[in-house]
Amino acid sequence: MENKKYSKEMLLGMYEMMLRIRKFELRLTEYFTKGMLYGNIHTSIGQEAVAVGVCAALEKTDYMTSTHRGHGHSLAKGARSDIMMAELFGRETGYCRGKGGSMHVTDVSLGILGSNGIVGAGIPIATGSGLTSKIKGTKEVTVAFFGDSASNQGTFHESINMAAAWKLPVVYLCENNNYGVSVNIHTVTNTETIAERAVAYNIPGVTVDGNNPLEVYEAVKKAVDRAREGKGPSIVECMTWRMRGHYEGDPATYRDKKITEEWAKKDPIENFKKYLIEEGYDEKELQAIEEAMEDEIEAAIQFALDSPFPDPSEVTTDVYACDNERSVAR
Amino acid sequence: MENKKYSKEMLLGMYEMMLRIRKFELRLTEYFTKGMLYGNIHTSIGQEAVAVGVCAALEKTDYMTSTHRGHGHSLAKGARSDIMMAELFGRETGYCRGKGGSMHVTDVSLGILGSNGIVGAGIPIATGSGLTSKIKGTKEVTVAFFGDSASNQGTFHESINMAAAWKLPVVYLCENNNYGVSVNIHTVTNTETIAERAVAYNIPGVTVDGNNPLEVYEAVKKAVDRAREGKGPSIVECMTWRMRGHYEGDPATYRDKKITEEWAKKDPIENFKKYLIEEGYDEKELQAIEEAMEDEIEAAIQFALDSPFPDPSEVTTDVYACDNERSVAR
Amino acid sequence: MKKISISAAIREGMREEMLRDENVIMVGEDLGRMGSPFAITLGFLDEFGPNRVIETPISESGFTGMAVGAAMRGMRPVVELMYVDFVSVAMDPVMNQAAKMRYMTGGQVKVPLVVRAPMGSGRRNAGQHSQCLETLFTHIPGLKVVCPSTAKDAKGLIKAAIRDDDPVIFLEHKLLYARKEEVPEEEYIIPLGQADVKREGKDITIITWSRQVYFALEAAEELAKEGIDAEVLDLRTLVPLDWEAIRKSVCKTHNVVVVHEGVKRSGYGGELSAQITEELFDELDSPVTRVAALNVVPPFAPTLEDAFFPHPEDIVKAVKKVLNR
Amino acid sequence: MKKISISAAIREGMREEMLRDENVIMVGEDLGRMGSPFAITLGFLDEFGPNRVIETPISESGFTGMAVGAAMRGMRPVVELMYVDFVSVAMDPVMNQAAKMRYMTGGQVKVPLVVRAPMGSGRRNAGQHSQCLETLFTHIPGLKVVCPSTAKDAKGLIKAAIRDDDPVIFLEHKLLYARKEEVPEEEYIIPLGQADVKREGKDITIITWSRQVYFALEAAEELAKEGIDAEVLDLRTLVPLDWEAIRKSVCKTHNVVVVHEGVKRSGYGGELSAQITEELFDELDSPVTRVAALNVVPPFAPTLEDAFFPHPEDIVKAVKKVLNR
Ligand SMILES: Cc1ncc(C[n+]2csc(CCOP(=O)(O)OP(=O)(O)O)c2C)c(N)n1
Ligand SMILES: Cc1ncc(C[n+]2csc(CCOP(=O)(O)OP(=O)(O)O)c2C)c(N)n1
Ligand SMILES: [Mg+2]
Ligand SMILES: [Mg+2]
Repeated sequence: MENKKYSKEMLLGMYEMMLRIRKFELRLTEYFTKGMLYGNIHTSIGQEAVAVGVCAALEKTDYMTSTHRGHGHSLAKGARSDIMMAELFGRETGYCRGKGGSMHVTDVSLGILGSNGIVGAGIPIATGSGLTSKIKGTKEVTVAFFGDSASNQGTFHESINMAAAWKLPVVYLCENNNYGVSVNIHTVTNTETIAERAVAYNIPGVTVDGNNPLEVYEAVKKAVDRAREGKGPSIVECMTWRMRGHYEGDPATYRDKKITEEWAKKDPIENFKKYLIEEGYDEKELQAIEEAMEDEIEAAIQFALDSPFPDPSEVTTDVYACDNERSVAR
Repeated sequence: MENKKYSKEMLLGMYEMMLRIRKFELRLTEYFTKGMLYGNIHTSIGQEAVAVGVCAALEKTDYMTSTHRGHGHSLAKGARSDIMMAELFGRETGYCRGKGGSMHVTDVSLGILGSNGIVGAGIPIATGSGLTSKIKGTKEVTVAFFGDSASNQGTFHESINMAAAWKLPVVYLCENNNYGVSVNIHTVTNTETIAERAVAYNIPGVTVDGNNPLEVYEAVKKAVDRAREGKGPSIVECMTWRMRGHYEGDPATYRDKKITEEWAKKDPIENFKKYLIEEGYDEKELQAIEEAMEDEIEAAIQFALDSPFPDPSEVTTDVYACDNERSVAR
Repeated sequence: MKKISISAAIREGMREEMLRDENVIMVGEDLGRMGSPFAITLGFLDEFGPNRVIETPISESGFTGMAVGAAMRGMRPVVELMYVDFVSVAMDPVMNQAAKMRYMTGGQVKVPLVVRAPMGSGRRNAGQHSQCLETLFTHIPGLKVVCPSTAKDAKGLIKAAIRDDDPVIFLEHKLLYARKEEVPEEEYIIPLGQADVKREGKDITIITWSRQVYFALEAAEELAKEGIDAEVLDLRTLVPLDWEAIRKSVCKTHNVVVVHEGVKRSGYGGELSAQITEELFDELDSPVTRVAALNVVPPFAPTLEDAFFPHPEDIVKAVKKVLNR
Repeated sequence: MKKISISAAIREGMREEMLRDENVIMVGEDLGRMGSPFAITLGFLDEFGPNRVIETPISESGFTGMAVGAAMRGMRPVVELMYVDFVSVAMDPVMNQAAKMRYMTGGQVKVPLVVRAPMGSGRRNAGQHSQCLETLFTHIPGLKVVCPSTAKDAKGLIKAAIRDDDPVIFLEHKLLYARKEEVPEEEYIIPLGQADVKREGKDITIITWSRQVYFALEAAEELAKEGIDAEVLDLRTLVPLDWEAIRKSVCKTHNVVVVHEGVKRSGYGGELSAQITEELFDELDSPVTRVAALNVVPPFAPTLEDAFFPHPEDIVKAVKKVLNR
């Protein structure tokens, strides 16, 4: 019954993680509608296979930078759903003690060097992490997540150029969901894919099915190995689709219904479940995983809701690491 | 005696223009050494064939943006040596009435949309000029001059991406002199050429001998025609060498003597003169051109030195086009 | 008079200018089918076509610089930065190109560019989506800076900004967009550089702009109950500054509180305080006092964000302190 | 004590820190064989190798952001922007990343980054190469801002900046680099946030920093001839601000002139003026007065540039006006 290539642990782990992300974000949409969630909420519903496939190819000690659409990345890299949920609800028990919210989830101890509210800003930060590993002679690889449209930011070009010239251990991971908010990438870019831009830096670039976690895993694994061996960076582009609006509240009417329906058939979780069943996994076992995730996220919600908001006096802490009080005072 | 392909007027015009630039800049080096020229002076000595070849392929009504190393571009596009010299000497008779200096020579009526002190900043400006032509449905082409190292700025990427997506009539003209100040481009970039980056935008990219004005002309002509026909932008890369330091005062010790000596043999003006003589042009005629240029530049120097500095009261004019006085006052 | 929202007022003003002058174009992200996230350009693509509504990639530096080039060629681009915080990735075209081009070319060139951007705190958008950055722009000679507070002002000022031959930074408060207010039916312009007394008073002058105008008015009502008659001066334009209006008001009330939503340190409030102190020292019965955001990063949690930027009660408190009440 | 130039002092300070802590790295353009245009990193490549001296492409946004990432991983990068004016192309990593990262992560992360940049007018470098931009940085919470004026201060402060766990903007005046001054032989640090009285006086306090310290001292000598005894307070660090030093001096002299080379509008001088007025109103015999550059773009021609930014005679004039002399 065991797949030749992938262990049960890995496959079910992927399934579990995709469900964790999905259920986490579905609850977000619910609480957003209730008016109980603040700020902008960008879900990655439909894109879970990317985060999960990528992080499956990483070691615990590896690093990544994320984006505004980062819940999945952080969960897949090991973030706890309850602490993250608390952060999204602005509670003092959250990853950033309520100061960051959805776009700033960070846990350096897990290698999560921050989500980011500025499109393209995580790419140089990841590059700096790669530089650090190179300087230190350590073996961590860093993944820079970014969207298709972020590839039109100058930081994409500047960062990859440096990483290529210096053979930094970085994987530039493009989640291509075809849109930057309402703008179809093909109306503002002249190439078929983002990965083909790799030629401009003389590095490898591949485009894979981003709704298949195993295909993502394979491509990223190759890029990670290459990076770890000191051979430099790669671009890996994962074709995917966000099944909801850009952020909650966006009806996404700018997208063609037909294409949306086509992609609905490619739901990464449903398809992976089918695949697992085909591979001989027990549906009940899968059901149990789903229920466990349901429970975990319910608990996460409860944890968040039970947690207090930060005390207003916290507004002036954490601005500076040294001499904070004086530096904030005037 | 007339070359089959190029008219006498064109060939001698190119020769004259290269000499105009050379003599203009040689006098700059002289006055800089005397301490009579202010600010940073970046000469293009050795690179004249690029400016001349490019502008030969342009109509009067075409536009261009230049760089910190822009004297040659502006002269080749039609700027007067005396008014430009006056500007470089900070005189009120200069193109910018002494307010801009070497890095800001501009004459919109000649299509010179400004030199620029910020590396890479002219590239989007040229793109905006191209956008304007497209919107208006007029036929001007705009050339964006930039150096090899400027191609590592984000603006390079962002601009060419837009121009490619929208088929803007812009030629991205890279003067590759192999160095950004002291940094060899190959230590900070992973591709052999800059032109091959064109693949990332799915547009043509060519690399030519930038010390041969005719080769530059041919390549640019093709790109200009293409742009004028509405087929979009191109990258043209001209391989060349600055025969002096990055700016006056820079001994350029970071460059290998041997390579410098090799390039000395490729002096674009000497070689073009040889070519003209081979083509049957009269040495005396060429001599006369050289003397005329010598005289022109001498007159330019005199014009500059005879011109007054702007009155200190001019310091507060020209900041705003409307309501200047009030907007400057407080 | 009709009642429309501030976002509709800005849209109307821009539309009128687009109809009037074919050189007016819109440049920015998501301006097309989506009509921009705050619906400011809704319908423009259909009405004016893709040649006048340039929907860009996420390349702020590139497209703002592109707009500078277009402006130098005679266009009148209106650039939208989706949030003013993103000027961080478009700073060069704004501060070193648009602002300086005219001067550096000795007055040869005009750059009739408008950069519009939503700004402001209160929407729980956290550190990189909640700043008020008007002060940065006021520190860059060559830029004009406009911060309207009402629908009428927003419409009149955006039209003036578009017609102005200089680069104008036009800052719209996100939490004001939905406010509905009366706007004249007929065409009108509000010239840049004219402040507006939003409430007359004789005891103290509250100088402010953008959303804080409403907080100041609320505070004034509160103060009125305690017999303090506050004048609320809405600057509307920070550069050029309507000094005459300030002088007049200060000479009447002899007490000044400056209120802004951006952080206090090196905020424009300091500039105003300094000017008033330097030039009207003898008119002052009390030191000019500032009410502004704390010198911290915009926080996410509502408890923190509410403590971060000024609210009406902070203004009331400051006024009372100034007046020793 | 030895006499060395300010550029040598900064070089020495950085070299000592590189020797002390292997996490200190240099990042920027032309830092290698050229040793940077102002020779600040001369010899570093040979001594520390390319792993510690990262000579970058012209990609300010990219390499400054890269330095932020490295800092988050425990390195202590010292980034050089070749001229502070170029922060326009590195504004996002400075203002939205480095400055805010600690706060947005709830204190999880430190960003021990130094961004060094030459600044200042007087070298006829025109509009895009002559600005003083310290005020912009002071308006961004999360950044510290240092502007040394002497070799001794520069060395002690660059060492403190490198050891500091926060992002520090370290601004060096181009026209001070060559000044030779005495510097202690032994190791020392000058903590951030300590002002220094560069000249004691009892009649008026001149608050300033960077090159204007020398202009203020010249002015003070001139004023002394006319019987006016000016105190010159060199802030050295703008954030954190040494308020105690200001308070002390103001309470002694009761008159204040603030002098800076950057443009006046929304300059840090306004901030200081406002604070002093708000908190020390009753100590003041005269309104705090500012001497600063005109609200224009840095011009090229010497006649214009000299009229653009303050010179000693401007300070003398301002002081006399304040003191009614
Ligand atoms: C510099 C900057 N510009 C614009 C935005 C607003 N914005 C947030 S997400 C987004 C679209 C990003 O598209 P893409 O990179 O494809 O990622 P996706 O949202 O599709 O995951 C935009 C325009 C921003 N946050 N930062
Ligand atoms: C944004 C910016 N960064 C750095 C500089 C300083 N600088 C001026 S010219 C130059 C080198 C440019 O190299 P390249 O583009 O190859 O042009 P070249 O000088 O060789 O003609 C540098 C680093 C600048 N002016 N602007
Ligand atoms: Mg996308
Ligand atoms: Mg070069």
